[in-house]
Amino acid sequence: MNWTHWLPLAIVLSSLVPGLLIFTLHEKQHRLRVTLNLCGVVIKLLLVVAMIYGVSKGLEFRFSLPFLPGAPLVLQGDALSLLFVALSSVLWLATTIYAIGYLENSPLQSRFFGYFSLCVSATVGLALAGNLVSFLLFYEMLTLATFPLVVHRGTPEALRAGRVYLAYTVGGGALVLMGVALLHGLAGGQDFQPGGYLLPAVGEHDLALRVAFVLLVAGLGVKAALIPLHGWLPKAMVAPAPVSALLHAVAVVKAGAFGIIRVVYDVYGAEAMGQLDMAGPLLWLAAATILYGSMRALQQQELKKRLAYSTISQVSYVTLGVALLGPIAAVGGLVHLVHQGLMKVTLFYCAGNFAETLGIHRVREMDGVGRRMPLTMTAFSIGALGMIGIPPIAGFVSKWALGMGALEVGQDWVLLVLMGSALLNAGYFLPLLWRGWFAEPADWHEDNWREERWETHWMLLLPAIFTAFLSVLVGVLAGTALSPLGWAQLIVNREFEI
Amino acid sequence: MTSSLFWMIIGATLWLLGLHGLLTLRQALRRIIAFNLMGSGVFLVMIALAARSQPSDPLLVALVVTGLVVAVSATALALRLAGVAQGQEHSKGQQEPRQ
Amino acid sequence: MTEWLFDGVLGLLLLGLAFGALHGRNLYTSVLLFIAFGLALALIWARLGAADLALAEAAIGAGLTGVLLFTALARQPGPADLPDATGTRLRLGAAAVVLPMLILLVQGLAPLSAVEPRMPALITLHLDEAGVSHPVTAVLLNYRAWDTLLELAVLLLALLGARQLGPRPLELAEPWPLLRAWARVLAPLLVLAAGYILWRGASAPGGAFQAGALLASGVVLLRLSGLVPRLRWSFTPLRLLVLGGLLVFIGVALMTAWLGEGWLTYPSGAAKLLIVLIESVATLSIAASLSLLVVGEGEDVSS
Amino acid sequence: MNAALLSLSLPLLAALLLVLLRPARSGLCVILMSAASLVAAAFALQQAISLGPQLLQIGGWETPLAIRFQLTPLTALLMVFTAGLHLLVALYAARSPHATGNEDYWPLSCLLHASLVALWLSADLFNLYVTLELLSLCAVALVALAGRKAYRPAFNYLMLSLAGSLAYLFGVALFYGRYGVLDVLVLAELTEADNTTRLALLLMSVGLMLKAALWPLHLWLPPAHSGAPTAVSALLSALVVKGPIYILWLIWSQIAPPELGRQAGFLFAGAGILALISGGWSALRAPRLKMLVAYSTVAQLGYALLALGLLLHWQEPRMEAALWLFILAHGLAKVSMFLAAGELQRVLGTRRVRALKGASQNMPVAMATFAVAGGSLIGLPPSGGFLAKWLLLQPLFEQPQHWPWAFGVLLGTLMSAAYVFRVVALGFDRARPNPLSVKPDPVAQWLAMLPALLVLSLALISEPLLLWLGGVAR
Repeated sequence: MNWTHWLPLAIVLSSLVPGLLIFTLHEKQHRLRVTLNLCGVVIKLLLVVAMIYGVSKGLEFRFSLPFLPGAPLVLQGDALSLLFVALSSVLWLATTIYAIGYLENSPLQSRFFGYFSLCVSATVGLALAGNLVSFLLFYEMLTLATFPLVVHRGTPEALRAGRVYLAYTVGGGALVLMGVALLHGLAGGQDFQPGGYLLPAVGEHDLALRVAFVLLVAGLGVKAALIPLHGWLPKAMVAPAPVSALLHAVAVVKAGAFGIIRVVYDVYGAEAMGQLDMAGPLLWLAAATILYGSMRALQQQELKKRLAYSTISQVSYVTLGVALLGPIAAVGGLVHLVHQGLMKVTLFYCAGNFAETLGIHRVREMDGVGRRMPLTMTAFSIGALGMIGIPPIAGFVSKWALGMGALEVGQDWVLLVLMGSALLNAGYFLPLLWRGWFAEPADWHEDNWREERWETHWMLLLPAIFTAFLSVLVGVLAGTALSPLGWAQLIVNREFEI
Repeated sequence: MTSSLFWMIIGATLWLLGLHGLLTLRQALRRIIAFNLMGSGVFLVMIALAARSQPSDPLLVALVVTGLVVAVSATALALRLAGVAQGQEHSKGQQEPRQ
Repeated sequence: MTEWLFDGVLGLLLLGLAFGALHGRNLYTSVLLFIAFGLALALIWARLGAADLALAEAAIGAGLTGVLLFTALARQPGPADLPDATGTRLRLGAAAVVLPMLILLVQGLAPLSAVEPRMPALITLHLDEAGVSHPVTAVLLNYRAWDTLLELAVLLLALLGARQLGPRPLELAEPWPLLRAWARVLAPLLVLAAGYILWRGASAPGGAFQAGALLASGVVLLRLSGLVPRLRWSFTPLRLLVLGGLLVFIGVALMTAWLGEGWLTYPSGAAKLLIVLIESVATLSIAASLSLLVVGEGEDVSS
Repeated sequence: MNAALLSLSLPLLAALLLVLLRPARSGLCVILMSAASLVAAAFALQQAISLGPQLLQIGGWETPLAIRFQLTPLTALLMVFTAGLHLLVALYAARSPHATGNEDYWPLSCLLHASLVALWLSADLFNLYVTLELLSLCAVALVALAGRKAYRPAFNYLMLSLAGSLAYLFGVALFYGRYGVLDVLVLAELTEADNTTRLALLLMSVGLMLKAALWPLHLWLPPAHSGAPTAVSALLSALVVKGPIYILWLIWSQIAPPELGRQAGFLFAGAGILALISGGWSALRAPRLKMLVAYSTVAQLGYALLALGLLLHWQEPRMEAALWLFILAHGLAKVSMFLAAGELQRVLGTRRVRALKGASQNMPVAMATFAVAGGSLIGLPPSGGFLAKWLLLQPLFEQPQHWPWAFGVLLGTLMSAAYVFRVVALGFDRARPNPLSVKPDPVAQWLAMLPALLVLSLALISEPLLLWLGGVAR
């Protein structure tokens, strides 16, 4: 009962409690709301730092509460969960600031920020979840907490998008429940452990194990936007920009990918996966999703839609890396979880800025925006180039690792997929950059910030620059131990007992 | 066949007669009568069972007395309900043309 | 042989009356036939050696239910409003469902006539401890007193339910002198009979329900002939009268559970006394509830 | 046992005194009474767990002669459940008089409470019949509180439930005629699988299913439950339909010989799945809010029926815990849902579902209540509904040939999610919000929220709960 016991719970509560408090606030209490938010963010970051320190020192963080018969509610801090927790907390900081700026003097802020905090709490809880049942709990909570954000605008198309989102994610949740229950019947409610715990069951229960895997991947694939379960993501674009950032980079999509990592490595384990030969289909699915997403992105004329499809493609890199079942590929997949988050959130901030400042929604309206908003455009370019995989930006690192991993396990065709996708990325990002920097400025029908000192509201600008800077930094410092790459290396060593 | 069996069968027939009425009839009053017939059918079966021993089984007789009172209470309530429900639909029927 | 003849005729008569009551030409005949059915049933109870039931049926089944049905009939909108019944196709369909059930029931019932019940022996065995010498009363008020208690609650509930539906106008039959005269003579007789039945219920067929029903029919008679004023629910003594039976019964139960051996376990010796007490209060409650159910607290239209 | 008797006689006495004295603050009296009865029931539960199941011979006569009360952890738990729900509803009803119809609501609800407790305790087939009649007359009287528009549904409800009782009584007569006793526990040793027993069980099951509105005999329920006053609908859906289900469980799991149970269980389970689907579908298409909630009751009872069926079909004692958890969770959730629905339709001044547009910003608490209670109906963690579904799924997944049932459960889950979110999503429609007709009452909304919060946290106390229900299974 010492601090290592309570720390995981504290990390979850650090955003849950402010969230619940914010619900009770009146619309007018703007300052108090902001204070609560920022307090929560700062506290969470401090706690996360403390936990990272502890884990690197080899401490055990485990909080457990009796929940279901044979399946307690477990929150634990291991290397993998910390990777995700750190990412979402940092991005939560940025996104909160961004959202405060973005939603300034718009109605129903208490509701928005309340659900926003719940969303992050669910994500963090899901990252720290120590067994499948706890994971399921937070997975469902995430679904419910995100829905009000998707429909926040309350317009008919927002509601339509919300219904689609629910239809997909609630269905997915039900599938996950089935899978979890099935595995629980087979192996009991054990904790996640590096290398998985289902190996003993392989042999007599193969059918059940396969069915459970399909159920779980189908359920998680909904949030991870694997084809053909990706339909909700582009529709959810109607939500406000901070929400899109949340969906794409911080919480939802990542939660799906993270879940797949958990299931493959910490529940089944590489060896069992190999014996059940379930990895192959997953690999194909991921590869197909990568190419499909990029192609669809190429066709989109609406900026946010294009980014959405690019997310569908980029997140599947994580699944791809996992499905390759090789150490190096795993490193690539894990590290891409972080890198893609940083770059994609940058892109969404910038898109939001364009829309807020100049009312730019479609691609061809971007002409010459770089002269009006150079800083935003710079951040955007960094993100875009990173996505394509230009060194030294983060994206390059992960793609390189993925390629090496593919060669290592002898799946050479994956290289072709990677290259093809890189070309497609270039195909849909470079025109944006060209228009932004070199095309003749169009006359933007609205311009909200002419008289300001900054090119736009500083609360909108700073987060973009911050994350762009980070995505360069992690690329440059990839060699050092505490960089995402180093950390992913640590995780993988534990998974594959290297 | 013994006399008790004979009465049991009469009771069963009565019960089914009532059931059939309850299924097919629409007029509230007739449905209430049908329910009462069902009740009498069950009671008849019970008393026929009681009559297997001489003197007849007091337990069953007592049960039937209880059941009878329950039935009459239910009938009274049902009749009042039917009355008001129909009276109200009656008035509705008269109002509709005006609206 | 003659007995068989008697039984057969009676049974077929019963079924005939029942069918007529269901499918009679108009509601009036149905109600009449149903009352006749009640009387036939009372006859059968007597034939099957259930005298208590014969009494109860005669008083409750034929008497009060008859009045209830007629008062309801008076308020029915003419049969024109509602289709008397559904089409013959549905009737035949239902019959096709029901007839096979008859075979099932007979199959289930056939083996029972041979079984020898063991309960009567037990009941007579303990009769001397029960406090009353008449087995049926013993069952009702001692062995299975809990049923009886709950049943009083059922009666009360029917009353409360009926109260929700608001007071109804009560068309008094234009009180022709003959009715009044008869009522004047009949009512006291009914009261006497009720008292007698209650008192002998301890040793022979009879008891609270039959007595209560008789009393109620007396009250109803007087009420219908306008000889007693309307019964007001807001009048506390009346409510006390209605609730008295239950209150005393529960009181006894609680006392026996608290001070005595257990829930509704009468202390030996006092059994007779308690039973008589409960029965007499219950009789009044039953009479009050039944008469309220039948004539309600409606305004008299004529006066 | 005395605690149990106290918990039984308190509401009965309270009802009589309320009728007799007509105090001004009936609501307060009922709240105090039900709280006291709750405490007594809790004591009874504690006794039943520490001393094990107890039997009381009423009147002190020997076994086949006397009616018997049996106090097991299950019955005690159900008593706690009844008293607790009655307390919660009474709190709400005392706060908002519009939910009760008129003053007579109070004694009637007390009588309902008493008759349910009598039903849980009784171990005698005929006594159970009397309590059933008590229950249905009480329910009808309560429905009639709603005034004219409810008379026709009340009448149909009365007719059907009386027919059901008579079918049940016929079965009782057959049992007595065949075995010469009425006591459940004695019958449990005697029964054999012959024609008479089969027929008796058939008649009783049909009657009880009719009274409990189990599919396909459910058609009377939606009009009756949606027509009643708000507090009454809550009581009916949460408590009244559970009584017949308890008796159904009693006769099948205790009295019926196992081989008959195996045959019947399959039918029950199938009916359960169909109830889930058809009820969910009707709820999805219901135009009125309370109608939707009422249909969701039909659907949710399908879970209970499924659990009962599989319990009999495989003689699988673990299903018992699932069955009773479904009953408890559904009761709590449904109370919240009906109270929230009543509050919404009072404030919005219309009964249509479509009127809920924008309710999430006008009446956030009521909407949240609806959502939380719905979450339990869907079976989202950590609600009680989730716990129950989890227990139901565990045995299902053990052999691959049982997986189709799990698919049925999945279907039911999606159905209930569909109709719950149909309402919740409307609440977020900010484009054309529906104006309020009267000022919302936050306290009442929070009182409606209370049971929802309880059911939400039910899974967190799963261990003691399962311990008691495990005591049932033993």
